[in-house]
Amino acid sequence: MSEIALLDRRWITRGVQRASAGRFALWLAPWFVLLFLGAYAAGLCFFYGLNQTNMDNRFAFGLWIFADLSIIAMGAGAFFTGFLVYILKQQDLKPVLNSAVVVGFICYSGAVAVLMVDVGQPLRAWFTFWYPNTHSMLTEVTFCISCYLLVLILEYIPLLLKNRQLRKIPAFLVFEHQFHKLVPGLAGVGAFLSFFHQGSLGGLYGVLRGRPFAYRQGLAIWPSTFFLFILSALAVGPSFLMLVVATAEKVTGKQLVQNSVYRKLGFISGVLLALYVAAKAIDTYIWLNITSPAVGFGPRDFYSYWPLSSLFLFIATVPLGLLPAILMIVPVTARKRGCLLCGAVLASGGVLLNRFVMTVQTLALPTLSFDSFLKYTPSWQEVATFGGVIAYGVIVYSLSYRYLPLFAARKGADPNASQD
Amino acid sequence: MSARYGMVIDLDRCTGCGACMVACAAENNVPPAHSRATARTGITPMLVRRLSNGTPGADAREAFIPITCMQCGHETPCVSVCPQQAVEVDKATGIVLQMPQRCLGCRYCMTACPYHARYFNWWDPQWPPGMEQTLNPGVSVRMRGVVEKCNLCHARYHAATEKAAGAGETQIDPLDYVPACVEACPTVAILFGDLADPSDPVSIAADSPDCFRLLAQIGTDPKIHYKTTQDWIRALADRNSLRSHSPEAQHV
Amino acid sequence: MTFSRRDLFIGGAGIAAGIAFTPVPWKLLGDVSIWTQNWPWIPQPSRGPVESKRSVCTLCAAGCGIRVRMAAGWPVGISGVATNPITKGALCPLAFAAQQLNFHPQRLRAVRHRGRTASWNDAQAAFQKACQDGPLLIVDSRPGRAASSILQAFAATHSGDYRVLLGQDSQALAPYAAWNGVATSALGYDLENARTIVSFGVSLLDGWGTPGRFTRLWSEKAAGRSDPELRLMQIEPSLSRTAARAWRWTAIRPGSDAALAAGLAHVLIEEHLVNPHQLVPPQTSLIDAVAQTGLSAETIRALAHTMVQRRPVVALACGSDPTIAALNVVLGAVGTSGGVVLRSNSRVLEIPVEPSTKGYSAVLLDDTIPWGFDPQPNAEVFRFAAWDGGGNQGDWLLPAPGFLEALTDVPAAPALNAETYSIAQNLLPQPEQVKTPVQFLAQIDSTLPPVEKAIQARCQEIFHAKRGVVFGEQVVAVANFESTAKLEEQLRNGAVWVGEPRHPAPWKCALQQWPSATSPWHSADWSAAWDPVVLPPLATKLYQESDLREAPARSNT
Amino acid sequence: MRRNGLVFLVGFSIALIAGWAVFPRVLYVSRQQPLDFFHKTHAEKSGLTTCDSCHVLGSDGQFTGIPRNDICTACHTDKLGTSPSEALLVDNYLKQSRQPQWLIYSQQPANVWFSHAIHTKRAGLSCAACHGNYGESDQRKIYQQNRITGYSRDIWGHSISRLRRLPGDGMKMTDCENCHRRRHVEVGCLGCHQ
Repeated sequence: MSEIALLDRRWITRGVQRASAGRFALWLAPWFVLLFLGAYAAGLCFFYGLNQTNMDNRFAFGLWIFADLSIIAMGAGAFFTGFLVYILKQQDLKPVLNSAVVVGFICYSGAVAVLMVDVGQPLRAWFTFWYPNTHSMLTEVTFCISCYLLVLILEYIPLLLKNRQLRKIPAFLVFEHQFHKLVPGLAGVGAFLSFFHQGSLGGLYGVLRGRPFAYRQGLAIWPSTFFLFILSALAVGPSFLMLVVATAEKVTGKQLVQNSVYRKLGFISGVLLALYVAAKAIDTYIWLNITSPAVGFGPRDFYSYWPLSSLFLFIATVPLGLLPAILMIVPVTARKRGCLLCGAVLASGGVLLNRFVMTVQTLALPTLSFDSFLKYTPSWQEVATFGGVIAYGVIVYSLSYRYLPLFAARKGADPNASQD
Repeated sequence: MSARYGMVIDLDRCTGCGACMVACAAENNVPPAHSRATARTGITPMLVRRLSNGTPGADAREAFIPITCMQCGHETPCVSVCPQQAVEVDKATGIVLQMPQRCLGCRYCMTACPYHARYFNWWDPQWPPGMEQTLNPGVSVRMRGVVEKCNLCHARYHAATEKAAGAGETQIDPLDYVPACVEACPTVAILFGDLADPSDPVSIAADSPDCFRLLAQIGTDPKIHYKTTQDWIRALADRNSLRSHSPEAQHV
Repeated sequence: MTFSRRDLFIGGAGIAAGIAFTPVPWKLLGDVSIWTQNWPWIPQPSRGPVESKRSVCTLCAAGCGIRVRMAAGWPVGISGVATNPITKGALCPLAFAAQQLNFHPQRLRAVRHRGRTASWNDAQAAFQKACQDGPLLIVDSRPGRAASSILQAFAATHSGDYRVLLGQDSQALAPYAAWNGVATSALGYDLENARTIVSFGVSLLDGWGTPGRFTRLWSEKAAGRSDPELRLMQIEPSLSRTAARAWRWTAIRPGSDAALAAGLAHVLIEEHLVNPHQLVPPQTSLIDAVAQTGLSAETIRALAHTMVQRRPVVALACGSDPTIAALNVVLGAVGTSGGVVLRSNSRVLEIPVEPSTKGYSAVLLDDTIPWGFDPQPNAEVFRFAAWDGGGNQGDWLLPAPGFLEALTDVPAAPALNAETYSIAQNLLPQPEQVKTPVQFLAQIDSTLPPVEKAIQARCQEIFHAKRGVVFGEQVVAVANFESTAKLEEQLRNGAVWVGEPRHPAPWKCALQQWPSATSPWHSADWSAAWDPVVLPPLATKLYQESDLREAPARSNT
Repeated sequence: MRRNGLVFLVGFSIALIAGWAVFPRVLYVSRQQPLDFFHKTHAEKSGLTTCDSCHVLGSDGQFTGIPRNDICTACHTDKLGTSPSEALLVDNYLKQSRQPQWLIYSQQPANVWFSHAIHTKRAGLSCAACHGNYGESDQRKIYQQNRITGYSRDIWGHSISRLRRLPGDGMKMTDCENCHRRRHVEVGCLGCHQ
């Protein structure tokens, strides 16, 4: 036991306090259980096929696509923070940059993993690269996500190499040093790629001419949801990053970044969210009054079903849109950590709700006039796979926090806090 | 000259017997249902659905509507979304075809289709022992994890083409190319032909004011036309006709 | 020279880099994808020459013309024959997947005795013993075939009885046969010339009679029209498929058909809507009909008026209810064009089987479709069936040929307005361990002729009578055939002989008294005992993978 | 540093050799035809010089492919020569009405629809255009089967790199597409898949 503890000790960054190996193992244990359960469920899907899910011909997309869209929106903090730090030179956000990279890496790799379970023939998924249909939003998504995942891996590698033991290998040290020079470039490429596929994820639904609930007219070749998704992802990225760091602080009982960082993240998030709500309102107006009537659909067709009624539209705009924006912008509330985090939670919830509406409600609503409203409940295999990805995220973040200098750049944070 | 194959389905003649569904499945080597399959996980490239006027008692009316791929000719929703070109509109025939061997099973096309005419193979196809000998040699069997749909019995189109080539002809004989559902209909409710040929009976029938297309306003130019003289059926099925549609009138 | 860990690292990197320049990763990536396209556990169609054969479906008594596509010797597709004068190319939904039936999991492949596998020798010995113990009963569910005559002959020479099992469609004609002393099989409905059809719950558009016969007629003359040439008036408690598509649907209380028929007869006679005749009107009054059916007197009156607006009018019944037959007598629809007609001169009276089989010690059932049967406990029951489905009670279950596996002839379908004759070829070899009843009996009595001979004799009769027309690839009158052999060859290749349409002298109806609803024929109604037939597996499309039909009471798959 | 480069190169070369020389041998498994059959012998001894003497294209456009027994029996009513293969054919197959289970070099998967009628009659292609000179075979040709896909090696072509190929070597989809492109034939997926 002590040997393991000693080994563990040797990998932890010099000069920082971390919880004992036992406590850390105890913390990880339930997450590993969840991860294995998820892996088992995914294995069932690979082995027996997607009949293990509760999806069907009408609900061809289910929990997993909702999860993908949400996870990726949440991971937007990675590219956005990189963009702010390296391109817009907002150096004061640097303390959360590493965290942002890890969160981004987790979100993207998790999303790709879920996507691989979600497709019926994962062994043929590479056909998209060999025979790409350039008109498909999904092609755009696939290309951008895989490229951006590559970028995130490249961004994650230097962070990995900062580990105490790995630094001992001179080649790695040199590599890391050289590689660092590339990072701003990578951040730029990442921002570009990420920008595109956040948008194309929105476009995924916006182009669905056959689904008037999702269909939007657009600018150039992209439907308006393309831009709305970018904006909402930009808005929620910092909020979610803030929540991750705050959770890490809560769990470890240490102050990891200064309040000013929170304020800044909150302000950015709030402003973008306000912008998003305004844009979404205009978009909804145009959609309900021009786009959908043109194809013979009206608000009645979309909002007369309980529970996914117009209430959702209201919730998504006001309590989960305007309210968090105000909370995070207005100095009186933004100064209070509680209000700020509350705003971040609400903002994240709003984007989750938006993704839910776009994915699930779109499929639940009938298109044929003699059809009925559909219901779908995910099977345990779907939930477990989703849970597995969350567990994977927690585990990777925890390990990164423990063994990598995630918050090395922090100044003024208390170095003597004792807990993990 | 390229053809635009399409249909006119007379809803007044459809008795909902389901012969088209069985004939379609037999022709296209669609497997019998897995024991856990339901109406929403089965494979029915031709699916007859009920229309009901929702009135109880003696005023109740029922009709049936065969739903198959509408072979959209313009901005075909499923073609543009497929990430790996597994769906295309055939230039020679206008058939919207699905290549299950190319498909990766992402099901994006299924969400794109407003008619729900695409089906996912949730299970590996299975037949009782020996029954695989009765499979149609003109159609390959799909594996689990891929999407399939009506290809307008392309095997019959192949056979007709081959026959024409064997006889030294360049054009197929229209009598040689009749999809299984059309052939099976005991009330001759389905008319099939080339909509690009103005003299074809199907083109003439499609011009009737009694004809409409499902969700025509979406603008995908579906090639399956429906015909009815019954006002309640028209009002229920056709969004264009009267705005009498109400979400309460549900499919029973 | 020593290898360090670093060498291992760098060498490994070299291998990794090198592999990328070989076909290995790329070919494997491609081949694995191709593997997913050809998974060995996914069956694929066998290859072989494809040919098209014509035959006749023997799944039910309708005898529809079918075109069978054969690939590598197996049937792979079934379609209707457009030139068939009866079905005009239509088939029922089940026929389109009938090629699957021979491989149905419930296919009988061995003799079974009370649930245990036995041999044909055992069955034969048991049959001979049972025949010695007492009289024999042979029940024929498809009377009128060549095989039927052989069975009849066997029964006659072995001091047994030969009885037939009437299908639902024939049962409805039984009252007329009884009143007029003609064979049920000699009667039919002349729907082709009717202008109003009053159907008492008959599933005219959903499986009644010969598929295609009424559906095509309705499609041509009635579908979708507000004032159709052929008026279909459906009287039925629930909105069935036929009711949904009928010109008029009248919902009555379940079981009140007889009362409504009587009520209608009252109105027709009282209001002089029909020609006067000797038939005494029903004892019951219109009030009784109102009370039982739940319809108002006005509705019944209106119904009666509408019925006779367009003549000829004929009423159709589901079972052997004599009141509806009597209504036809009132309507003058018996023995006239567009009504109940005599389609042949046959005076051979088939004796329907009674549900209880008293006094027999051996019962032989020739039935390819399962049905329930409740024999006397002391009788030894020998039942021929291709599939072990539904009510297969019986001491001996004897495997019969399945779909397309036996040569048989097909007499006119019940309720048809003309005589027909066709031959179903055995396109598939008869499997081992499978026997027809005639083959079974021939081992006991070697004097029995084979079915081929009996069919030949039938063809000879048709040839010599010089009546009717043969619908094959061409339509040829029998008189133009050179020989019996040519005629038989045509028929064996899927042609149908159709007797000339007859216009017999209108037969006087012997019925004087309005019959009571509780007639003896009701007891012979087997329909309640019918279990779901063994369905082709693809029938799941109809009841499991869609909401088109109710699932069968018992799952057979 | 030089040593590093050398070690890298060694690793690189090992991979190249394994990938190019060993891998194809492992990937394919050789299978035996039920009988030896030589086209050349038949052409010389029986004068069956054209392909359609035995590989018949029916009037309905159906191509029979490898002849079934009835075509063989037209000549081989009994043993005509002394070859053990012929004796095997007559005794084990023709007399027992068993079809030899030939392994077809150009066998396409079930999802491919190929019409000989269209290619030979309409387009006027010679058999050798796709099948190469196999019609002149005078020695045993080994049937090699891909272990993963189950395809005949002739589909991919003999050369693993697919760089140097003779006509009739390689029957992959790209080969069909290339030929169609050269001849300006435009067919969609439906044209060749079923």
